[in-house]
Amino acid sequence: MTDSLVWSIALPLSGAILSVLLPRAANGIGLASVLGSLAAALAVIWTVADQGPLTYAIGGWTPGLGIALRADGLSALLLLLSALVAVAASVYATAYFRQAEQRQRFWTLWLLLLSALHALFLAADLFNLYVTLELLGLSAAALTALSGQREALEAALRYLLLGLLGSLAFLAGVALLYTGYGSLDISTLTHRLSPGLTGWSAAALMTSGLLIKTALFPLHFWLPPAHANAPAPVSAILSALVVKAAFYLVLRLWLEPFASLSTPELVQMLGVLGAIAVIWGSWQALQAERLKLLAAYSTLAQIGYLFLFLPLILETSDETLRHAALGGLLLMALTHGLAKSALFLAAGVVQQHAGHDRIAELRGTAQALPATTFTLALAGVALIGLPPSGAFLGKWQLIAGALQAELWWMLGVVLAGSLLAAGYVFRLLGHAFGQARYPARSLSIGRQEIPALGLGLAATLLLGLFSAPVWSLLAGLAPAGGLNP
Amino acid sequence: MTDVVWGLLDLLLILALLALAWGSLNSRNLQRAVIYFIGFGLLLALVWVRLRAPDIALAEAAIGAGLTGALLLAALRDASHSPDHTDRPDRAWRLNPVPTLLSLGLAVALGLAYLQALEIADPQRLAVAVFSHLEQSGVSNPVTAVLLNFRAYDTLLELAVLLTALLGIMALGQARPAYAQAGPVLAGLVQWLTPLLILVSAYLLWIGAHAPGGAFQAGALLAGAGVLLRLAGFPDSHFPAALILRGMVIAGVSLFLAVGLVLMLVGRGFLDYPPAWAGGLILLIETAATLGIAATLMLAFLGGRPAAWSLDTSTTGRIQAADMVRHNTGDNP
Amino acid sequence: MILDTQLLYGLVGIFLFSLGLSSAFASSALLRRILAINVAGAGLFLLLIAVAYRGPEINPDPLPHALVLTGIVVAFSATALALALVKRLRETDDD
Amino acid sequence: MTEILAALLVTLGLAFFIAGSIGLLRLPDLYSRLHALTKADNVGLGLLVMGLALLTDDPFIALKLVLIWLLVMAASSASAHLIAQRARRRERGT
Repeated sequence: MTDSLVWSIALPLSGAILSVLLPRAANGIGLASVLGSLAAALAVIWTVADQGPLTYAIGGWTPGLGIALRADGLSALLLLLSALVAVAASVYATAYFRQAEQRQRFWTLWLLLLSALHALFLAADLFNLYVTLELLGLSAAALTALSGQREALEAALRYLLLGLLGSLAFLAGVALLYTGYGSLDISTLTHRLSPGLTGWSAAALMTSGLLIKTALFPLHFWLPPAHANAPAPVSAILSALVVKAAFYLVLRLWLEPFASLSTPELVQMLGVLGAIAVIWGSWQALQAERLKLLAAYSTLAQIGYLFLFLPLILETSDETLRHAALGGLLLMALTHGLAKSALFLAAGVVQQHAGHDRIAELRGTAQALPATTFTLALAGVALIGLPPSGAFLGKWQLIAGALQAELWWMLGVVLAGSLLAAGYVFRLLGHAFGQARYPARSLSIGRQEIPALGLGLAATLLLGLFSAPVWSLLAGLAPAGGLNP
Repeated sequence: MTDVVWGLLDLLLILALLALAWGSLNSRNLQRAVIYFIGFGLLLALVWVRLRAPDIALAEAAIGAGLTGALLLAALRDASHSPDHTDRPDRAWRLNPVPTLLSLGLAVALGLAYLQALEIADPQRLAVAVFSHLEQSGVSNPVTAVLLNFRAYDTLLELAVLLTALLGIMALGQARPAYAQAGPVLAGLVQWLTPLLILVSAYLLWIGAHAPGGAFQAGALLAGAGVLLRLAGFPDSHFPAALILRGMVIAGVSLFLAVGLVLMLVGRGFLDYPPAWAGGLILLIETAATLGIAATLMLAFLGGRPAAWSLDTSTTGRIQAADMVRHNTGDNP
Repeated sequence: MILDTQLLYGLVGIFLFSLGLSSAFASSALLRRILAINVAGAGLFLLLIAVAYRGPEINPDPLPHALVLTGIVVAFSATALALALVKRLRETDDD
Repeated sequence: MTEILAALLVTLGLAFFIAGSIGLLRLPDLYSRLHALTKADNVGLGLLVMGLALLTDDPFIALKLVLIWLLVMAASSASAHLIAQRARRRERGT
């Protein structure tokens, strides 16, 4: 069953290669390979739940000399999220791109992006991570530019160049670690790393490189234009997964190799940046005039929430608190992934239907596109963190953890963030439910509306009602005090 | 005595390297900055030779200085059409000492970290592991062993990165207009050089198993031949039919992936070559990769889709000849 | 002497990296920013190759060599894509 | 004996290189600079190659050295021609 690790990367990659050769069959090839990689992701999570963390030594070489793939509860859950969102967005894309040529270009780059994402979640080697980061950055920038509009091109170029700077900083840290500790394998480094200038500099370089990519305040400025100007299915995956992949790496690095380097001040600082991001992102979303821009700013805020969890996870000796916080973090991340992709897909439908996505002029949307408006509402519920969404449980854990750790300021941030989120969601819904005197004829675009609706439903219901498996999958991950003796 | 000579050589190399880097970052004239950068790349190739990294020297000269330089020069040629983009000296740098100080601070901090890293390190690092497994790798050039066997998965993804960049470029728009047909001197040189480049490329591919060389160097050289033909505006340097062209572009990554997956399906493991076949499989993958890299690098130089990329029935490779007639400015970049 | 060579070239690499990184942030012209990113990358490659160097008699550590070879190709890919985006942006300006 | 001859040839070659470089820096206009550079460098490289070829026992390596010389000569003469041609065109204002 460990072969499924390889398949979840190899299937989208094979799909990408085939669709270069047979562009006319790209729809079929693309759908088949994303479905295949969903099956592989399910097999991975099934095996992880059954047998615990998996390691796959590529080429049969011991990790260190060779490269390994690895899956534990954390990476398997994100892999599954990615495969799931990919299937929904792919079905959506078959109808979204009306021009055959544009659709063909989309498919190959899209499948390359997915293989990069899956490779990143499963990587266990630092240089291999650098290569996957570059693959991710290049394919994401190319997809952002797909529309060819001036704004999209500018956003894509800025996205690409900043991403390159981030990767370079990451690579510099990798080079220092190899110089000092003679390995690129994450678990080997976890055992070898000890506090000192080498480790600190490498940690600082790699973390700041990743903070650019995950768009944490104040390194967020590239994100709104990129996510707002990309085609809808691309925005969905960029917002739901690509920024989260960089966050996942921050978490992974600080849980494992850098665990012995973490200090309360540092982790608190990341938490404070997260808090600023929550307030700033939500406030900007409240001001946003366009629906996709609103969604993009809301992503900034949601990334902020994830960083708020870090003080609770990395600087506590309390095993249960850490485990609870890790589960809460994952629930927030998964819920946001589903909700934000639903929101972007629905926004794409609105934009194509109305010819624009100016929020103030969305009156009548509910009459013309009832299913899509319902999707917007479902995604909104999950973004605010109302029950029964998974985000509600996540925020609950955040508050409980903050109380226990006596981090009072966090309560204020969560409260303010939720109120602002309620503000931007209800402002949007208020316009969308407004009655138009002559509503456009009600449309039904099944291949676009149903995937979005499915993601919205999953965000609000699925994780909130069935959250127990998340915790059991995370059991045993990164015991308190890190893995370092 | 020899130490002094080496020391002088090091000093000379480093000073020249720093001067060229400084020039390429701070020169007011953009064209000059690009020229400095190409010089920087060539000098870097010498540094690689000095540090006993001939594989890297070959790749740097061909890709880092050669093809990147050609790309940058082509970008300058585009810029010369819109006058507001040609020279805009970057005053921000001169007026603002903050970045300079920041870079110095960063350099000092990293330098100290590097000193500490060298001190605490086991100087062998992974070298022992690589050399002790070299015999099982199927090749005797250790760099090729790492690239195509021990860390083959990285190389597979690297080929995917190259493919991504190309497809991203293709999605953006049309290729640059072709260059005018060159005069007799350049044309003669290119005519004479092309077969030689093909020969040297095949040699590098073959020798890569046990001496410096390999698919990337060979592919880059082959692409260089293609770029030269393009620059000289040869009317018959047309592309093959679209399907063949696309097949060439994916040749390396697809064969690599297929070999890996087949080995997994027969029960060995992904990219786990049987030791007896390792040498042959590596040569096979490298041959396909050379073709793929050459086609990809050459097409990436065009900055967009050539007509030959389109699979439409009305378009054949020959259409490229029609491309050649289009307007352009001179017979050299 | 071996350590000196490692040290010397490694420090130069770090200096080039810092220089490139800060000018990438400081400059506004796109082409200059691309040049700066390439210089920074070259600095990192120099650092890695310096670490691999183990004196005139011992074979250098081949692992960083392979990493740098990969890095050079990745850097080329990124540069080519960035330059194509710049080209396309100019074309939309002209229209 | 051969070593002394080789050292002489190499030194002479370097002298040509230095002369060429000084010419590049000091001569007044593009054409004379090109003139100094290409001629001096081609001769200088030829002398270098001869010197180095004397030092090796392997005729194959000597052959490769000569091949390098021929290639550099071809490339430098072609590029000198291109640079001069372009300069001429600019002067004529076309």
